[in-house]
Parts: sequence; structure tokens; C-alpha cells
Amino acid sequence: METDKERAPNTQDWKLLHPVLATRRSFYYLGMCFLAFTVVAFFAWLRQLRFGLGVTGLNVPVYWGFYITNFVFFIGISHAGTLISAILRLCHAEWRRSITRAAEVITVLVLFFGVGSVIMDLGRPDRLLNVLRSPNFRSPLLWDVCSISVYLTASTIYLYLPLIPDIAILRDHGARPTFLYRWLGLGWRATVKQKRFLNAAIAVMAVLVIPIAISVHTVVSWVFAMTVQPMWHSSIFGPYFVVGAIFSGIASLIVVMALIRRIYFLQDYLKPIHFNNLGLLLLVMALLWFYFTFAEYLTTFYGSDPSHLVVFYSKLSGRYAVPFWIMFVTCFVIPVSLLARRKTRTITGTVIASVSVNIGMWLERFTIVVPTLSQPRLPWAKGHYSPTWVEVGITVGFGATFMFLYMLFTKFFPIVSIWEVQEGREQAVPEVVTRVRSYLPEETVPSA
Amino acid sequence: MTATARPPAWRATTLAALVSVLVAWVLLCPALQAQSAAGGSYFVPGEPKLGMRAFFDKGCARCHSVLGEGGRSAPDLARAPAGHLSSAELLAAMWNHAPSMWEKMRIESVSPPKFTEGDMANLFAFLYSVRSLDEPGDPARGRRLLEDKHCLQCHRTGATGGGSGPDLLKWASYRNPVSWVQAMWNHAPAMQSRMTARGVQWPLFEGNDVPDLIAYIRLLSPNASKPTYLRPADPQAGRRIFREKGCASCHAIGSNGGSGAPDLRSRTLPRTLGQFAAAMWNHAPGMRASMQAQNIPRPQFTNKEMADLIAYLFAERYFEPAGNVARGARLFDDKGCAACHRPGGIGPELSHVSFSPSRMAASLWNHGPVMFQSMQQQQITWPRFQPGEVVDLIEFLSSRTAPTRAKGGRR
Amino acid sequence: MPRWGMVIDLAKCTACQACVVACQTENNVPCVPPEQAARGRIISWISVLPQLEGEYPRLTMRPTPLPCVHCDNPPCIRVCPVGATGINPEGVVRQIFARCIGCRYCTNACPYTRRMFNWYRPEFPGEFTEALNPDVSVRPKGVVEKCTLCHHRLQKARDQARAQNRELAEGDYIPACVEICPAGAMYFGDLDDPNSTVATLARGRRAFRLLEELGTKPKVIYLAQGEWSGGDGQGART
Amino acid sequence: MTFEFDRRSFLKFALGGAAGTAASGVSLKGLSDLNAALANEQVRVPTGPESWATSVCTLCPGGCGLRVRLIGQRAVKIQGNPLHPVNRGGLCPKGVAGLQELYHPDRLHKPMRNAGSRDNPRWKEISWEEALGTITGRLRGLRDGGEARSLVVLDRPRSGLLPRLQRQFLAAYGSPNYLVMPTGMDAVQAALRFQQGITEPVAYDLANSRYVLSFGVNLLEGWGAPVAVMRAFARWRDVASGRRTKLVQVEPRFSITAARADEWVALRPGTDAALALGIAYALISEGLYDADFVREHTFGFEDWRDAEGEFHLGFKSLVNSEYRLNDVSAITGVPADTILRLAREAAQNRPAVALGDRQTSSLPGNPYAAMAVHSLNALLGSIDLPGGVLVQQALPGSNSDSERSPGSPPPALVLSAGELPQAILSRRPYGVQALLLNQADPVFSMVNGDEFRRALREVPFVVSLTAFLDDSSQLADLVLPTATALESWQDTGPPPAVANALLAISPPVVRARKDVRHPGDALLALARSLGDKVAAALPFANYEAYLRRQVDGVFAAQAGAVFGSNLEETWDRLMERSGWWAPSYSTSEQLWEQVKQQGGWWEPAYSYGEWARVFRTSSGRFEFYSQALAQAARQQARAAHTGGSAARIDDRACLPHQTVLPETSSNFPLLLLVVEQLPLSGGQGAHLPYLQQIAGEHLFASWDSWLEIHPETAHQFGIEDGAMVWVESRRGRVQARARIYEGARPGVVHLPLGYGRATGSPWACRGANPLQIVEQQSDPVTGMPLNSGTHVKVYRA
Repeated sequence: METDKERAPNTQDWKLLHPVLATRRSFYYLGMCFLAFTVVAFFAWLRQLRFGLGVTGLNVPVYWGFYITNFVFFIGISHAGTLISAILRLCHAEWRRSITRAAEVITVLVLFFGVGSVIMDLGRPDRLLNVLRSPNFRSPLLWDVCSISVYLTASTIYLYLPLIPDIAILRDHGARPTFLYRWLGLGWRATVKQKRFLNAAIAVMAVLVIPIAISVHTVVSWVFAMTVQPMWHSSIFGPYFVVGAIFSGIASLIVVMALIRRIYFLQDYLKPIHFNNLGLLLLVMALLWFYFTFAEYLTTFYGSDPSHLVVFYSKLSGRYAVPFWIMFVTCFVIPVSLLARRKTRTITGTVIASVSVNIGMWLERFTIVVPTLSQPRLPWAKGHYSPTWVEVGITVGFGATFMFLYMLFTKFFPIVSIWEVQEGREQAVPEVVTRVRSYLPEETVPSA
Repeated sequence: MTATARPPAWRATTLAALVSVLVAWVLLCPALQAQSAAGGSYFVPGEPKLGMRAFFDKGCARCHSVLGEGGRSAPDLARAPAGHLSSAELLAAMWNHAPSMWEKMRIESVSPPKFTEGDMANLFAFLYSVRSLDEPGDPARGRRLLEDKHCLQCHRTGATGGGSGPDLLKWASYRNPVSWVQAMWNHAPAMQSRMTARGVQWPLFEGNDVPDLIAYIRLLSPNASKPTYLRPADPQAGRRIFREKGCASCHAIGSNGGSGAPDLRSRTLPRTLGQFAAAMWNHAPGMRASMQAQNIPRPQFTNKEMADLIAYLFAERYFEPAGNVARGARLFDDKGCAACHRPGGIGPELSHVSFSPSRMAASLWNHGPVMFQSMQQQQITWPRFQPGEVVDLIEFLSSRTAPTRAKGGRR
Repeated sequence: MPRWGMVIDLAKCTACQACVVACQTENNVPCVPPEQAARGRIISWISVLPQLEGEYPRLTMRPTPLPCVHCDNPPCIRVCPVGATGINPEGVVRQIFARCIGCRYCTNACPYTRRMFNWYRPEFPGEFTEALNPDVSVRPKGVVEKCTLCHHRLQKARDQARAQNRELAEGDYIPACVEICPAGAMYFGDLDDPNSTVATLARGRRAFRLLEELGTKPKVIYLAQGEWSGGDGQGART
Repeated sequence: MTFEFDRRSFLKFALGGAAGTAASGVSLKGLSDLNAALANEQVRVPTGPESWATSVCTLCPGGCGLRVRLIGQRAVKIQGNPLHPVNRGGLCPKGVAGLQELYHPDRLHKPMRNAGSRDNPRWKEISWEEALGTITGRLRGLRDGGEARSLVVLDRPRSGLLPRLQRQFLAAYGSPNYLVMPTGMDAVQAALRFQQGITEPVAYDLANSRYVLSFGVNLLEGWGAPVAVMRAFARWRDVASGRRTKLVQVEPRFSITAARADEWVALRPGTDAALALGIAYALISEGLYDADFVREHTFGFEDWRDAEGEFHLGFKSLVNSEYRLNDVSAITGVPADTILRLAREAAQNRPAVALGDRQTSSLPGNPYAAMAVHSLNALLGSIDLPGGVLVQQALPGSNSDSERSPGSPPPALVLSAGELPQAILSRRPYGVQALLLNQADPVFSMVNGDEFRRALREVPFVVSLTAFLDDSSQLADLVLPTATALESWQDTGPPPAVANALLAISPPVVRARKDVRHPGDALLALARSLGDKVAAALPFANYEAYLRRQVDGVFAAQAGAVFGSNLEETWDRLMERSGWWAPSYSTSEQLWEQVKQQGGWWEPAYSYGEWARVFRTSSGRFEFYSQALAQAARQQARAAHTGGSAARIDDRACLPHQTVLPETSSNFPLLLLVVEQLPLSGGQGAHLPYLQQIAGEHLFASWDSWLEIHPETAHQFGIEDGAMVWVESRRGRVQARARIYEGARPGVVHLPLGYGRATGSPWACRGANPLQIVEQQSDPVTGMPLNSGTHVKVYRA
């Protein structure tokens, strides 16, 4: 059958199946290492369940700390995938083909940790279902619940749809556990009809997922912006957070790509051009981020509302000056100086920039959450927040578990979309030619 | 929408009112009697202590004070207006000042309090009792008085002074002017003869003289901090004493009693119990003379008897003699009451209500502000009454309701 | 329908904090152990805010007793995802302890920082449990709690008034903090009744509300301290 | 095929969704179970019928009336008794927190005997019978050996009838030695003794004052009867009264009282006398003083000659020569125009009253400063007049004869508690064989606590009556647990600084939770078992019977009223003022019942201006020049030059004057002043968590003592906010957390009183006890301590 031929991967793409089919010993070591952190986090959580949130460093008035920072940070990273991949897809950016999967997986996995962070933060996690039992739709937190669950569903579908052909490849390849691939493969035979159906579905999802993603982080920002607290109550928080989210998302994507490339020897698929392009995107986002940050702080400064200024100065020159200025350096100075020049926009350069951006963006979330809370309008005792091992443990554990799950994913599914790369190789090149041609003025003499 | 427009309704209302008044009367009467029997200190309707509560709770004390207790922005009702006020005079004073009070309340956005008739009776009883209390004297004045009145010519105060009279410090613990006057009264004949012998003028005590003297003498005694007080007096017993000691043979209270001596209900007699007693002392020589002339034995009093007697007289002084219906009717027209309070008039017709000072005061407070407002709109001036006029007016108004006719303001 | 409110006269407040302790005993608020207190986890539904300003020797302090101000437009109730807090028709901002999931969004949204969180399970060392008030439930760990204006007292006062077949009168229902105030600096009552003490005071020239500019419309109203301005009888005016 | 694909996918999705939901549901249920399993949080609050009882607060000498809410047998809330005239329904936080004392986990359960040594006590629980038997045996032995006088009772300051009972007990037993711990009113009381010849407690008519000059008096931090002061404060600022009383607080530190005052005058520590005399100078030089009063009722204003024709300096000459505005300004650091303004304001707003001098309850102020302040009252004519300084009315029925031993009593060992350890250690004038500490803890709460510690070791038999183990009972042979306020009969008299005679009595509210007794019950039981004269003098089965008998005396006075509402108070006062008395009772029995029900009896009216009662000096006037002091000085001079009968004395020693301040030293560059705060007023209350929580609220410093330090000073000595530091004086050093406080005077540091017990409830043992390092000089003439701060250094721990 015609389809059968198509289904068999091109031999040159066999490489992409390697991680799924063969596992090296180092994988287990690394996995155990990550799991150790998971166990620590689990114990920390059990302790917190038993004694209450008192085991954290939270206090009056700093009611939110690491957990909510993590929540915002993880949700931010989740924009890596779906949003970037969807935009690139819709733009027919052909260089996307080998990176979309890696991005989408980040989205889906990291969302769980975002939600998990909120659950960690609850005083009564056992009453979580009250959110469904007696929802209050006026609460931005409930908007979050809605948009995140929609986002999770959509991005899961969006991850799953392009995965189907690859699963089918694995199924046909006899990868174990066979039932998993048979079950997930949904009887994919790569018929024309199926392909058309799949492409249409992916296209629809790509369109859908963009507003959802933007809404998610807008709503996350609104959790803060809808209160009247100084330096939270800001109208640009929506776009500011979305920009920050995409910023950190791209950065994490770059880091993940670099790791995959290194570990699974995928230098052929994840090329410097990918890093260069993503690096440029990151540069744009860094500039945008700076623009928003500047706008936000400048308006606060000019507004001169005393209660805002107290928070403002606590960040610029007070107790939170260190995280603030580290954030500024890592989010702006380092990435821009590395990415603006072609010479340093190498793989190493972009990775360094990305790591720095991720650190910086976590600190950005931290300096948004904590300083405001520690400087309440009324002169209570100013809160001195420093996290305990429980919070640090859970935070690190979350990071480790995320990486573990990511690793696990690469062991079950190809992290670079085989069929898309193939499709790109087989169909996209002529398509691009046609497309580029269509941009140009009609040639008077038809070419041969 | 006056009551006359809907006869059946007002008839029912009146009936209900009558029945409730009857029921209340039946229920309250024994209670009131029991109260006065159980040592309610005054023979006036109403309970002064409850009146005091009304005074503070209804917000009177926000502006007014009594003997310095309460607000400072309005007159001290124990001291102003000066002089003795009977219940009707209290009402007249209240009536005349009501509009300015309401105006002040409006400025401070306080709504005028509402009173029941009982509240008002209590309040009147309270004000009347408080007005009858003496205030602690001024020792400096007392010291001057002691010299001016030549007391020390006979009496001693500890080491100073001389003569045969007793040491005044003996009485230093007595706080009540009445008990001082009583002691003096009993010895008045003896003192009088000594004084005439020494050519000392009979000392007259005006105003707060006696408390001033007491205050000074108290200062001289190191043991004065253990005071001796008078127990609340019993007007009933006072009435008996008034009869038994033969006071009535000369003195009249209102129209009853002898005519040889001043009417004890006279408005000119002083406001407080102590001053009243002092007035008695001032007239002691004259009284003695006329008693001797009429061959009446000069009465002696114990401490308690004196207090009871004065309490009785004060209870009597609470009431005005009966008013004059005809004068009242004239007033009703002259003051412009009839312009509104007439059948079909803008105000309620008053012919079916019987009035006492306290009831009238209660209605003044409950309906007055509205009445005042509508009068202002019609550019009618608020009528002002002289004390006697109020009694006449009440008499006139009550005379129109035959069945529950009130006499002389007394219930 | 009454609208309950409180007036606190800052001229009379002596910063004694009797209100704080009275509230704690009335509402079964536990005393947190010292090491927790050092971390700023004292739970008190009403606290006295010192508000110190200036430099030696030109200093001012305006001690301000601050309960939940029971905003008419409370920022906290909007943000609760499970509707565990709400404003009842009488204007009392209440917390449903049994529904609260402990996300502490409301505590952060409150510009007055007047919502408290149970970091631990409440501890009542020794026989302190004997002193618990049966009218008020003991909150479990992990939930947010706040001033209820001693709502249980309102229920009792209502029952009592009903039993005596009369309307609720001013003074029947008074929260524990107002009741205890040794200086009589706190007043409580119905703000909608123009003749009530609180309404009268709230109309006065000295009246102000904390963070009024946020539009929260608090029902705890303060009377300014005022100044002594000579002995001409005008001293008490601001 | 498509169909199949769709259907299958749909089914799978549906199944997956269902499974997911179920899983999450199960896990949430699991979470809930886990939560419940890990921490059981059910707190069951038993219910029962509600009832209310009346009681009185004994946590400070203020003695407020209480209303206690009971659910079944449990006391669940303490509120103020609205009928009690001292507090009228209000209550300070201490009173409210009293509930925690009742249920305190560290209370003593039973009497205990020290089976170990004084240094290393081992406590063994014994029965009351055994304990009382031991004491009886000891006391009998002493009495039989003719050493009855060597029994000393050291009481804590309290009002009410228990002091009377103790005096009667001692009188019958044969000892004159009833001592009371200092109250902090000592300096003022000394001024009253020297200038008015009065030993009765001083009182103030604060509510009626229009101008209050407070020299370091912590009016709102536990002085006098705290709630009564707060009520007066509220009255000063009652808008309805149409005027405001000005409170001027003269103090180096920005205390809560200073913060709440209308004006705070920050002066150099220890210079209150100079400032008061400066104000006096202004009053005199501007002719603003009450000349009538000064002429009629004072002595020693002008220069005078005594009977021997000797010239003596008058008050006027003194201030005119030595306390002119610029001099005073230089001494005190207060601008001259401020001094002048204060004088003018005080003169124009009468009644004006001056209070002070005082530091804290354990550290009395300077007696000469107190005299200087009290002289202002004389200049302003504010003695025994409304709004001025009064003298407390005596409780009726106080029969001083029964409190004195028959015949000539043996000489008292010492005059004040502070001198006791010296007397014990030196055995002069005679030794102490037995010491009874009645709820007194001198080792912790007296400046010479370490001396007391040594002295207690020397006393052969020490008994401590206390509800909690404390630093002093740790050195006792027997510890007798006392009942808390709600568990026993209680009584209080007129509280400090309140003028009206008062007796509050209340029955027990709850059954005793431990095997504890009221000190009165213990004393009466002891009297019974001692037999003989003591039993005859105190023939009462229990303290209730004793109280009942005392009420007879109140009834006999035929005055005053049972506690009633505000209105009733006003009514009774109006009546009494005009000479009428309308009691609500007609027999003593009725009075007793009403007192138990309403809370007590009192005298609502005060008779002002009874000069013969309030001036009992040899001149019968207020003495600017204290002749009592002159006599003491003369005696001393005579003792110094033996035989030199015509010893000349310095007139200044008999007049109010500024004493010389201790020299500063470079080793100890800072000055330490101890501060008192309402929650731990009198140094008491640190064992109650409620109070620990609210203490130090101006710095958010709960549960621990702190060292207040001005930011500049802190910077100068390199100390950061929150750092642990040592505070060291010549006597020793203590550790505290440094807190930067704008209200501390530069160069002066402050430690709060009430922290740092060595023994007792762990809650009370937090922080540092500043009294351990405080230094005290004493005045050569009066023998009284002069407190003007301690020089210290502060460095990082």
C-alpha cells in the first residue's frame, strides 16, 4: 500500500527513534538523581500537610512566597511550547518542524507543576474540590482555574494530534509496550483522509491555542492586577506577563533543545540556525520585556503614590534590591549583549542567555509577589520573608520532577517529530518555493 | 387629614385610648402607691430616679446639665431659671424655649427625643427634686458670714470665738442645712433672748448662706470626714406634722388653711430645701410673736420631723392652685391656639384630651416640632406663656372633657 | 435592615489593647507560641497599629485599633475562588471557615491586612481549652479567619429580643472589643439609623476612614485625635 | 474506517476522561483522609448553661470589678463590671487575660516542702495540714522563745482587707513587721509626708482636672488604677463636655503616655525637679500663682525666721536665685519659652494638677523632684480641690486599735521593704527568724534582688504564698499555693490614686482547680492553730466570715452606697452633696447581700477642702519648707557631731531642689532607664501568653524584652536593629535584642520591666530583668533611693 511506504520512516530519520528504542545506563542514574529530589519534595509536602503551612517561611503579611512565584513561573514557561509552536506553525515557519514537539511537551508537563504549585500553596488542599462545588466566578483565581484547565486540555490535544503519526510509526516498529502505542495510535494509517483530518485538526488547534495561551497568562497576571495592592494593581500586567511568559518559554525551549541535542546526538536536526532563530526571538522578547518593565516602573515612579513608592524603592534600593538587580542583569543585560551580536548568537551563547533569562524570570516573579506583600499600605511590622527547606525542597523537587518526566517522555515518544521532518523534507521545500514565488510579482514568461 | 374627617376612626381610637388609659391606671395605680409607700422620697407623681435616666438616655444631658452633671452647652436645669418652679412653671419654661432647642438640634442634626407621659412625669419629678437640692457651700463666704452675722459673739469654733453658745464644731459632721436649721430653730427663743440682751441683730440667711457656713465649719473640724446625713424625708409624715403641730392654723397651702401667715405655696419662697428652712429661721422671731399672740405653743422639731415637714411642703408646692377656665379660654383664643386647634382646623382638635403639665410637655415634644414647622410656614409666631397662664390653659382644655377632668394639674 | 458599623475615637484611645485580648478570649483565637510570634504569625482580629512618625523629639504616634473594617465594597470577597467570604445584608464581611481552601488570596487582596491565616493547628496549652467559648467554632489549621463583629452575639441578642417580643435596641448587640474598651473610645451600632450614636458620630467633622481613597467604603470610622487649642472651651474641636 | 476512528477515539476520550476524573476524585478523597490521619484537629468545646458572676481583678492594685461569663462550671470570659465605680464595665488587657491565670499549666497544685537545700531545692508535695502544722510549730517556738517580733511578713502592694488581717495577725502574735513591696508611688508619697504630713495614700481628681502636668508618670501604662486613669483620659477628650484637658508629659522617652499626651516635653533624664522649679519660677515671677492659697495655706514660701530668730530660705527666694528660666533650660535641655508657656497654660487652665516624680513601679522616683512637682500643685492651688491632689478617704470600720498589739509594740525592724535584706544580713536591730512572703517576689522584682537572695538564705524559716513558683519561693522552705482571683473570696479597697473609700467583695466564681487556698484563709487557719491570743483576735472560720464582719463596720458608717449604675452614682452623689443619704439597704445583712451581688460598696462623694484633714504638718499648712525634713536633718547632724546641739542645717535639704546627677564615665557612655508597659505593669504578667503577645506593640516586639536605642546612638555604637546585645553596668550585664526606636533619647537606652524571671513558668522566664543591672544611690537625709538612671555600655553579643 501506498500508505505503508509512507509510514516507514526514512532511514536517515531512524536516529530519532533511538532514544525510544534504546536506553543508556546514564539515563537511569540521572533519573534516580532527579527522583531523589522528588522524594525530598514529597516528604516536604507530607510535613506541610501534617503541620500546616506554618512549616514554610510565609508569615503575616507575606502570605505568598515561593509557591506562587513557582506557579507564575511554571505557567509562564508553559508558553514556550504551545504558543511558539502554534505561531510558527501558522506562520509556516519551516524551521519549526524539528522543535515543535520539544516545545509542546514542555507546555503540557510544566502546566501540571504550575497547578501543583497552587495546590502546594493551599492551606486546605483536601478542600480543593470546593472550587467546583461552590465556584465564585468573580475571583481571578477561578478564571485561572478555568483558563488553565482549558489550556491544559487544548495543549494536550495539540501535543497529541501531531504525535499520532509518530506513535503509529512506533507501533508499527513494534516498540514496547505495544498496547500503549496501539492504544494511542488510534489506528493511524496515514490515509489521505486521515492526513487531511489531522492537518485540519492541528490547524484548528493552532488557531485556538493562541488566544487560550494568551488568556492564561493574562489571567495569571490579573490574579495580582485585580487587587488594589501597590505595584500589583497595574493595567499593563496582562501583556507584561504574557511577554514575560513567552520570554521565559523561549528560553526554556532553548535550554531543552540544547540538552536534547547534546544527549541524543541530534545535531542534524537541531541546528545552529534553530538556535539563531530562537535567539533572535529571545532578543526581541528581551527588548519587549525591558520596554514593559521600564514602562511599569516609570509610571509608578511618576505616579508617586506613597504606598507604591515604598514598594518601588524596596525593589530598587531596599531589601529586595539584590534579587531585583540580578533580575535586571539576567533578563536584560546578559541576553541582549549576547544575542544582539551575531558572533555570540551561537548555541552556547543562546543557551547561556536562556539560562540567565530563566533565572531572571523566576526572580522577576519573586520580586513581583513578595515586595508588594511585605510592604502593606498600613505600617504593620514589615514582613521578612525567607523560605524554609520545605519550600526550597518542593521548588527544587518540582524542577527535578519536571525534568524527570521530560526525560521519560523522550523514552516513550520521539522528541523530534519524525513525520513533520519528513513532511518538511518531502513536501515543504516545493511548497516554500511556490509560496515564495507567490509573494513575488507574476513572471511574465512562465518558467519551464 | 384631621381626626374629625373620619369620625368612626377617631371614635375607635379614642375608645382604645380610654380603655388603655383605664387599664394602665388600674395597673399602675397600685404600683405608684406602692412606690411612694416604700419611701419614694417625694410626693409628686413620677419617679425622680427614672426621670434621671430619661434625662440622660433621651439625650437631654448632651447639652443640659443638672448641678454640673451633664453637658455644658445649655443651661444647668437645676439652677436656671432661678427661683422655685412648680410643675406648670416647668412646663411653661420648657414650652417657651422649645423652638430654640429644636433649632439647635436641627443644626447639630439630632432629632428631638420622644416622650411618653410617664417619661415626662418622671423627668418633671427629677428636675423638681434636683432643683430642691442644696449645693455645697463656699467656705470662704461662710467664714465672712460667720463674722458678719456676729455668730462668734456667742459661739465658738474650736478655739476661736467665745461666749456661752455651744461650739459649732459639734455639728461639723452635719451636712444637711435642714438639720442645722432644725437645731437652730429649736433654740431660737433662747438665742433670741440672748441676742436681744447683747444687742445683736437677728441674723437673716439668704440664698446659699447656710451651706456656706456649714462648708466653712466643716473645714475647721479634722473629724468632719465622717459625715452625718439626713435620710430621705417622708412627705406623708410631713403632712401629719403640718396638721399636728398646728401649722395649718396660720399658714395656708393654696387655698386651704389659715390666712394669718404667708401662703406656703407662694412662688416667692425659695427654691431649695435648705433655703426654705432658712426662710423659716429668718421669720422665727415674727412667728414666735404671732404664736404668742394667738396663744399657740411654739412647735419643736426633731431632725426627721423638720425634714418631713419641708418635704411635704415641697410636694405641695409642686402643684399650682387650680386655674381659671375663663382666663384659659381667653388665652386659647388670644395666643392663636384656636386658629388651628378647632374643628376642621389644621391642628388636631383638643376637646377630647385632658391635660396635665407632664402630658402637655410630652405632647409638646412629640408633636411640637411638626407644629412649629407648620407655624413657621404660616408665619405664626410661637406663643409664649407666663407661668400662671399655663395653668389656666390646662384648666380650660381639661374642662372640655367632662369625664376625665383633671383638677389643678394634679392627676 | 441594620448596617452595622463601628466608630473609634482616636482622641480617647489609650492604646491599651484591651480590645485585642478581649477579642481573642471571645473568639477562641489561640495564642501562637513565642517562636511563631517572632515570625509574625500572631493571630489577632483586631490589633493596635502604632503609626509612629517623625524624629526625636518631634514625634507623633497615632495608635489605631484596627479590626476588619467591614468594607461596603470589600476587595477580599471578590477574589475568593470558592465564595468562602461574603458580605451579608447587614454589611458584615464574613468568612465561612468550613469552605475556605486556604489560598490566602483574600489576605493579600485586603489593603488593611486584617485577615489572618491559621499557619498551624490552633494550640491551647494545658487547661486553656477550658476557656473556650462554645458560641464560636475553633478554626482548623489552614483556613483564613477574621473579625466577625462577634456575629454570635448578634444571634444571641436577636433571640433574646424575640423572646421578649421586642425589636433589637441600640446596645443590645455589641462586639467584645467595644464592650471592653476602658476609655469608652469605641462605639457600635446601626449606621443606617440616623439617630444612632455611630451614625451621629460618623457624620461629624472629625470622622474619617482608613484608606478611604481606595473606595472600599469601610464601616469602621475613626474620629481624628484633634488637638488641644487653648483653654477657651474650643479645645475639643479639631 | 473514519467512522471507526471517530467512534473509537470518542470512546477512548470518554473513558479516559472518566478515569481521570475518578482518579482525581479518589486522590482528593485520599488527600482529605491523609490530612485527617496526619493531624487530628477536632477541638471539642463543651457547652452548658450560661451564667454570669461578679468578681474583682487582683492582677494589679487597681482592683477593677469583673463580670465573669460561665458556661456550666467553666469560666470562659472576663469582662468589666459595669457597676464598679473604678472601671465601669471597661477593663484593661491584663484583667481580660486573667482567665489564662486560672487555667495556667504552670500553676502550683499542692503545698510543697523543700526537701533539698536552699541552693538546690527539691520540692516534695505535702498536704495543707502538714504545711500549716509545720508553720504553727515554728511560730509557736518563736513566740515561746520570746522572739515573736522576729517574724516578718512581706506583702505585695494591694488594697482591701487582707493587709488589715495581716496586721491584726501580727499584732496579736507580737510582731510589728508588716512590710509591703514598693509601688512606685513612694516618691510622691514621700512628698506628701514631708509637705502635707500625710501618710494616707495620695489621690488625684484627674477626671476634673483641666491641665495635667505629668513628670514621668506613666499614666496610661499601669499607673494607679489603670482603668480609672483611662476613663479620666477619655473624659478629658470628650467632645460633648465642650473642652479638652491638656495632658503634658514630661519624660525623656517617647512612651505611650507621651504619645497620647497633647504635648510631650523631652527633657534630660533626672532633671524633673529643675523643670518643675523652673515652672514654679515662671509662675511666681509672672504673678500667675494662686496667691490666696499660698497665703492662707502654705508655709515657707517667703523667707522666714524661726522661733530662735534664725533666718531661713523661702521657696520663692530659692527659685528666684537658682531656677531662673535660662538656668533651668541649661539643666533640662527644655527651651526657656516652653517652660514659660507651660507655666502660663497651667495657670490659665485651672484646675491644673502636677503629677510625679516616678520611674517605674520598682524604681521610685526622686523625693525632692516629687516635692518640686507637688510645690507646683500648691502654687496652682490644686490641693484638695476638685481636679487637684486629694488624700484617699479611709475605709470605714478601720479600727486601728485591733491592728496594733496591746501594750507598747516592739520596734519595727525596718521602715521599708528595700531595707529588709540589710537588716537580715546585719541582724540589726534584731535578727529575722521567720519570713512570710505573701505573693511577693522580692528577688525578682526589687532592685536589690541579689541582696534579697543572700538574705533569704540567712533566714531560718521562709514560707512563700504564691500561685506560681518564683525566684523568691525557690529559696523558701515551704511553698503554699494560693488561689487565683476567680477561685476564692476576693476583696479590694480603694485603688491607688483614687480618692473615694471603696470596698469590693466577691464570692468565688469557680471551684478551685487545684488544692489551693486564699492567703486569708491560710492565715486564719494558722491563727486558729496557733491558739491563744492570736486565735482570740481572729475568731473567724474562714476569710468569708472575716469579710462579713468587716462589712458591719461599713454599715455602721451610715454613708456611701452599694455599687450602682452611673446614674445611681450621680444620684447618690447629688444627694450626699446636699446632705441627704438614701441607702438601698436597711440592715447589715442586706448590705452584705447587695455587696456580693453588685460587687461592693463605696463613697461616691468626696468632701473637698478639708484643710484640717489634709494638712497635718506642724504648721497645719502645706510646707514648701518641710519642717519634718528639717527635723530629720537636724537629728542626723546631731548624730554626726555628737553633742553638737546647734548643728546648722542646709535649708536646701528641706526645700525641693534638683539633686546632683551621677557623673558620666567613659567606660559606660550610655544611660539606662527602665520602662514599664501596661501589659506587664508592676513587672507582673509575663506568664500570660495574651499579655506577652501584646507587649512591646510600638516595636512589634512580642514575647521578649528589647533594648530601645535611638538610631543615631545605634549607629554610633555599630548596633543594628534586631541584633542581640549585652547591656553592661557596674553591677553586671544582661542580654537583650536591640531595637531601633525613634522615641529613645540619643545617648539613653531603655529596657522593659517584667521580663527575665529565673524560675517559674517558662513563658515568664523569657528576656532579661533590667533590675539586675540597675544602680541606685540613696539620699543621705531621707534615706530614700534616688533614681536617675544607670550608666551602661552596650555591645554586640
